[in-house]
Amino acid sequence: MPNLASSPLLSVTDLRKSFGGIHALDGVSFALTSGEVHALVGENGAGKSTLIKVLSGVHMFEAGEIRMDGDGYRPTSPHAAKVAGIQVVHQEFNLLGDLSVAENISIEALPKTKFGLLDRKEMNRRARAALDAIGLNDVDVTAPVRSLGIAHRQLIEIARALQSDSCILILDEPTATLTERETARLFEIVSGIKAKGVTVVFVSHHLEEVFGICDRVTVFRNGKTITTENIADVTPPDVVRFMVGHALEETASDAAAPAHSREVALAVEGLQTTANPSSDGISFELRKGEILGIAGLVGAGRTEVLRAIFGADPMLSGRVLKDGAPLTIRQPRDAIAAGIGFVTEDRKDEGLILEMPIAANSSLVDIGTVSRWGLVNFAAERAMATQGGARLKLKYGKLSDPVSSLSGGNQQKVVLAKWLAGNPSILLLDEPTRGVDVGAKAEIYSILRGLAAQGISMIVVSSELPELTALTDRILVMAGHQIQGVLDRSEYSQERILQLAYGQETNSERKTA
Amino acid sequence: MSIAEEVSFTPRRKPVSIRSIVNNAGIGLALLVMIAFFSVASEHFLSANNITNILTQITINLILAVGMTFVILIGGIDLSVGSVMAFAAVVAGKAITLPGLGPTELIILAVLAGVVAGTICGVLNGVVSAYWSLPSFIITLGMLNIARGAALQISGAQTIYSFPFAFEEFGSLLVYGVPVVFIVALALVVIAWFVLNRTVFGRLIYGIGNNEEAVRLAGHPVFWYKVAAFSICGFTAGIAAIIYMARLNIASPIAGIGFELNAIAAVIIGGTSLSGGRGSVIGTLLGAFIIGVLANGLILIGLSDFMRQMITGVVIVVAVILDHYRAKYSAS
Amino acid sequence: MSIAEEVSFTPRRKPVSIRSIVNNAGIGLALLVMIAFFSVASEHFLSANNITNILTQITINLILAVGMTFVILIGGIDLSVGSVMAFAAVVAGKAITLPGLGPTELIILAVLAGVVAGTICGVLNGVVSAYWSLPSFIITLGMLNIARGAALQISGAQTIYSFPFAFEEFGSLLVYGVPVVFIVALALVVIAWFVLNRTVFGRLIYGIGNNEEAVRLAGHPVFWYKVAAFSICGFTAGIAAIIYMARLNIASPIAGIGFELNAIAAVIIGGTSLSGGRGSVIGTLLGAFIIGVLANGLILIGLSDFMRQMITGVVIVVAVILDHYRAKYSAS
Amino acid sequence: AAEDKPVVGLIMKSLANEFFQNMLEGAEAHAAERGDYELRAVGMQNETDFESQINAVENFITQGVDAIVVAPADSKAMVRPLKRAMEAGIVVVNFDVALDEDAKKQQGIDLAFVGPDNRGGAKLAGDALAQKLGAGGKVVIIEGNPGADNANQRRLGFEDSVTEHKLELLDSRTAHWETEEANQVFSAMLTANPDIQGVMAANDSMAIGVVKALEAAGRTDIEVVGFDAIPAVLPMIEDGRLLASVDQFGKEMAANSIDLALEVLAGGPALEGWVRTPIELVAGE
Ligand SMILES: Nc1ncnc2c1ncn2[C@@H]1O[C@H](COP(=O)(O)OP(=O)(O)OP(=O)(O)O)[C@@H](O)[C@H]1O
Ligand SMILES: Nc1ncnc2c1ncn2[C@@H]1O[C@H](COP(=O)(O)OP(=O)(O)OP(=O)(O)O)[C@@H](O)[C@H]1O
Ligand SMILES: [Mg+2]
Ligand SMILES: [Mg+2]
Repeated sequence: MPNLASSPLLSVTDLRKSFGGIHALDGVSFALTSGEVHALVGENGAGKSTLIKVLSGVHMFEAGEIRMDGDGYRPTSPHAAKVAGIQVVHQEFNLLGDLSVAENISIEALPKTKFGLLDRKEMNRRARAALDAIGLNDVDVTAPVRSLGIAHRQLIEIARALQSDSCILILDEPTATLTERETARLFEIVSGIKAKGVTVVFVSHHLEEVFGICDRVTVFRNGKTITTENIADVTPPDVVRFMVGHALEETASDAAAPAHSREVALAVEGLQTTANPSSDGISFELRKGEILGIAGLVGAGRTEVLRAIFGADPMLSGRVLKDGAPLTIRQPRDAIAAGIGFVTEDRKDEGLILEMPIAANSSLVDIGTVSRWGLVNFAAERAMATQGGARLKLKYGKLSDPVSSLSGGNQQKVVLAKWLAGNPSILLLDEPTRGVDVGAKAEIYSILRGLAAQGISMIVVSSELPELTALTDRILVMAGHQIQGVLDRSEYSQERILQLAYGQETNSERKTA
Repeated sequence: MSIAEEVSFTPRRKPVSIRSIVNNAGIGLALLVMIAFFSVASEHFLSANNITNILTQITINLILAVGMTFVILIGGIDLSVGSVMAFAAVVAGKAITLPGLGPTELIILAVLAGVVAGTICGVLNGVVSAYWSLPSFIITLGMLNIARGAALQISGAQTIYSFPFAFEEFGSLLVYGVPVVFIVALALVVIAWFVLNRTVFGRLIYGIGNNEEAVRLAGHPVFWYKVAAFSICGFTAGIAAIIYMARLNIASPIAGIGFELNAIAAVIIGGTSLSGGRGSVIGTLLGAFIIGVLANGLILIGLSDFMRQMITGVVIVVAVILDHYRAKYSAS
Repeated sequence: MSIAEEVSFTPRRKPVSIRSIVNNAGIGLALLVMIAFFSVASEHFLSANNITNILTQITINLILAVGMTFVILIGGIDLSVGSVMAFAAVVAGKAITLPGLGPTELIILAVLAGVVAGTICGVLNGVVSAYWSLPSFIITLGMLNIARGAALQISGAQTIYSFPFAFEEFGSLLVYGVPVVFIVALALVVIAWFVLNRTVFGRLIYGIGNNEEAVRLAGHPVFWYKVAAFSICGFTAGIAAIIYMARLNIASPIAGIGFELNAIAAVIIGGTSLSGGRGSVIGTLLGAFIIGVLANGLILIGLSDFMRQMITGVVIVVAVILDHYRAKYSAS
Repeated sequence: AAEDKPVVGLIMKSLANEFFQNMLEGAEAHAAERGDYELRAVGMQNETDFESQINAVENFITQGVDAIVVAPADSKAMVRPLKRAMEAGIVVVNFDVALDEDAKKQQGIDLAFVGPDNRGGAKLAGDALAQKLGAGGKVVIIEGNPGADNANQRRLGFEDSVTEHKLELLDSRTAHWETEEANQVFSAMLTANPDIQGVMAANDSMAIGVVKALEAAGRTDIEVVGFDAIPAVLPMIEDGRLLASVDQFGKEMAANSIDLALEVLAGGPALEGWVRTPIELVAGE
């Protein structure tokens, strides 16, 4: 425990910041002490990321005061914040897709030779070391970032932030896309740098993580800080109560009995993807009304499978049968016509049209039902968006606001709303609750379960084991682009799943041998 | 909906309709400044005759720019419109000078021929660039050469002339001082506005310009939408060809050189983003006016040609800078 | 590193170095096909003289395209290079025909004057577009008019001629059959390649084209990098002006019309993405060769002017389609 | 300031072209000298920008000028707007390039032409080349912008002299009036036809490009003729790199046309037919 009595390293008093009429920060006060790990929690749109952007010089604040080491602090640019010793991993990625992993990691201070030229060797060496440190030994540092999956990108962002020495490291939902393995590794690193006296600010919607590594927690609600507590003094339900203003009713997480029928809704046979033609092919069945989870470590190939089924990427071989009849899916359109929906993992690049209004995004898939003769019926569209938003507790200003003005978690809800509007009979969900807060997550689970009860089948890819165990009827574990095993609900256990997820090496060796 | 009820935000901005009007009117400020200036600087500027002139003079650029707006909104560009216009004009010119037909048939035939010729070029642009996902800049640069070569080849590099009287008349017809050809252009603007703002097609045009992948994953046939955008641009080039012929009474294979830059300029001055997804055809209308008023006004105040060219450059730049500040202040 | 040791993945793709070479050589396939075709179709094509001709003729386009590569890599575009080249040529022409100085002084003065004039235009393009974050398409379109007007104004629309003998000689000097002016262009390519790939500046140019915001968040002065890219483009336009003068022995205010499209085409045919962040100056070199070889070869095989123009368009399109397939197969 | 002085609107082609720039300077000097009329001159953006000439006519009608003196960019497109100007009571004089006879007939107007004979001028240059080479000489033509009237006229003029002097025409290509393009195009033509003996370039800018290509190829045995006699080629004519060029006296042409227009304005008789202006072959001694 750090000495909480010592004078604060950074203190924020009654900070205010608004976007147009929205008060994103409406009186935020908290303090950071040297060498602590400080959690910021709050519902989606509570203002956490906005505070971080103010601290890191992305946004200017309107009122209030920030003091750092006792002096006034008002960063006018990201550069100024860096000079002051604040390093940030933002919630939305800031990577350069066509540049190499190494270049991305060193982008802030690319190493130079004594002639002032780029020192590639040194750059690659540093990147290698940085990646090894966070456990990414399988990534080639000279590969372009564009070719990596979303979790890898997140880790690269973290590796980049760890490059320069800082006195405050802010991590905005770094674990949202990570699996246990990476999360554990990240926490080891956090403890390491904490030991060196660096203060870490940590944002997460996973309270177990907060309780696992943080010393103190500050709770946000509606742009205000409600309280700052020592972790030792509170319990997770307390924190949730602070967040939502009332106790969260216990949603029946384990109540879900496998109510699905034996009827097979979707069968995948010998599926090989173009990204990994060397695999033996994936085969599995999805029953009517079943929620099938897919677990695996980062890069296990889960996203690939969903994309191939949906026709987002071409399938190399294999077939997909729906209700016993083979489907020809060449493009997403065919899949949608067959009643399949796909919630993609990367909302920024694949899910949303950021510049367009919330309403237009919610109706993007099912625009047919809110239009006639090719003309958009705006009233119907608004109704659809209002309904979808209400169902998912979307927090927004107006339906005509661009989606980019929403907080990260609320953007994710729009992606969900878009696919739910289409009433698919099969729904593929890739990290469906990425960045969604506890309350809304429970809400989403109950919605999904409700859909399953109506006979809709789902495949959920998630890096959160609790999510999979709470939500699914069966879990399929993948590693190295292969299915390692299938677990029924009765067989669920963290150890078992991880064992299969890690078991890739022995298994594949056995197979190729 | 406990949370939603608890939290009530004051609206962050003015209602969209007004905001979008302000945004559309964006460059309007620069236009107003220009009009005010020229009205003072030249007694002739606001004369009825001169206004008629200006309207006639922006017509062709406006028509091309309307089609160009679609292409730029999906994040493409069409460098071929000038050549395609010449090609369509030559085709229509060949049709309208066919022997042995009555004037009405000839006119109908020519209009059809010109519009079809233009549209086919647009379809080709669209299919090739969308099918192979190639940069439309290069594909339409290819078409620029192909269409121009074809226009010269078909016409034997000769200007085609001597059209039916009614057709030639049409080009200079006025209705209460407003040229009929301008009314045609304005009708295209209105139709384009309607299509872009009220139809599913228009919505997805914007969507593709913003995030093509998201639209594709939402199950829409992005390929066909892109082809459609280029086809519309080819179609308007065909219409422009007909208007050109009616107005100049010739079909010249070397017409329209450099028109693409003017059309693109109108679209971009009008606030449409060259990277797609953002903009409006009302902005395009204003952009075309800026260019037209500037060209007309600078001649009226008697600047020398070279000064005029320099000032044109400066004013275009100043106009977008002005628009930048307007957008900034209207946002806050 | 217990966990890390447990898991070892096989690398997903071939090593980057080879892949990037293949990518750079991309359009090379199309170039080889073209060269093979013309060698068979015309006995003269591979003659030493003709190769010298081709090298001479792609020089100016190549020089402009090298600067353009920087601008396009940051996601911009520079439409003004042709006009800026003419402006720089006129300025240099005025300088080199000053009375009362010796030839060496005159030449040095002219080279400096031309290069500075070009660079100033580039700096202006960069500052205005980066400071107000305005679309460079419009800003440089403005500069296109400004520089052309200025060139005409300064020269009184007269061609400037009669330069020092040594300067005129330089333009047609050969070293083992290779034009010295081409060597200059090649040197620029090498320097640009080096800057883009081996310096921090170069990597950030790519970075800005990829994600400007991310580079800004990483604390880099994006504004100045952008200004630098446009300045480099202006600088190369200045160099191109000097080469133009040395080669043709005149400084014409109407030189360079339409050169911007050729330069942009070379860059894009060379595989650089118009939206920035991806591409290489080696590609630009190949793109310039494609355009130059095509222009030369089609005349040699005796096509008529109009057919030639059409075929040029078709070949440009086919070349990028070919490149598309090459990229696809080399990736898998 | 616009008292009772008559206003003359002068419409030229692109002033970026030296020929028209000189013409403008001549006209301005003339206006200053006479002092009894007001000159308003406009050019156009580029040679194919026909519409801007029509716009200029419309603008002049709006401004109520007394006379329009016009060098049409297209001999057919300009007929109708000029007819409208005449109907508005404006005195119209056509110079430099003649309006198309058919088109005039069709619109029912009769308009005189003041100007040189482009075709005849080109033939002069061609004849000079033919004389040098003798019958059977192998020549090529570098044309102006295809589709442009003066380019057509000049090509026809060259072809006239090819036929008349029994030259052998190897190739004929456009270089769009441009030096750089002429240089490139001709270099390739020379490679393809190494036995070329003479070149006819439709303007001097292109002739310069041709001369440079010859120098680069080290050929001194090929004769070149140009057109326009711009100052930049005079040294070339002197030292024999260029055989000849043709001077159309553009400087005086506009001024003379304005004089004629003012005469009609002052009540003189309407102009008729073709008022020829001089052309002259400029050749080395
Ligand atoms: N650029 C912006 N323009 C307009 N509104 C914005 C902008 N950025 C944030 N907001 C609004 O400010 C509020 C706070 O957002 P913020 O991103 O800080 O939430 P958060 O606590 O980080 O949520 P999450 O957990 O979902 O990431 C939200 O209502 C959001 O819509
Ligand atoms: N578009 C792509 N191009 C090339 N490689 C890709 C692409 N998408 C993913 N990969 C790579 O394929 C492998 C499998 O990725 P996939 O996204 O399917 O894994 P995942 O299990 O969903 O993990 P996560 O999404 O958490 O990264 C990873 O190594 C990833 O980097
Ligand atoms: Mg956030
Ligand atoms: Mg994934």
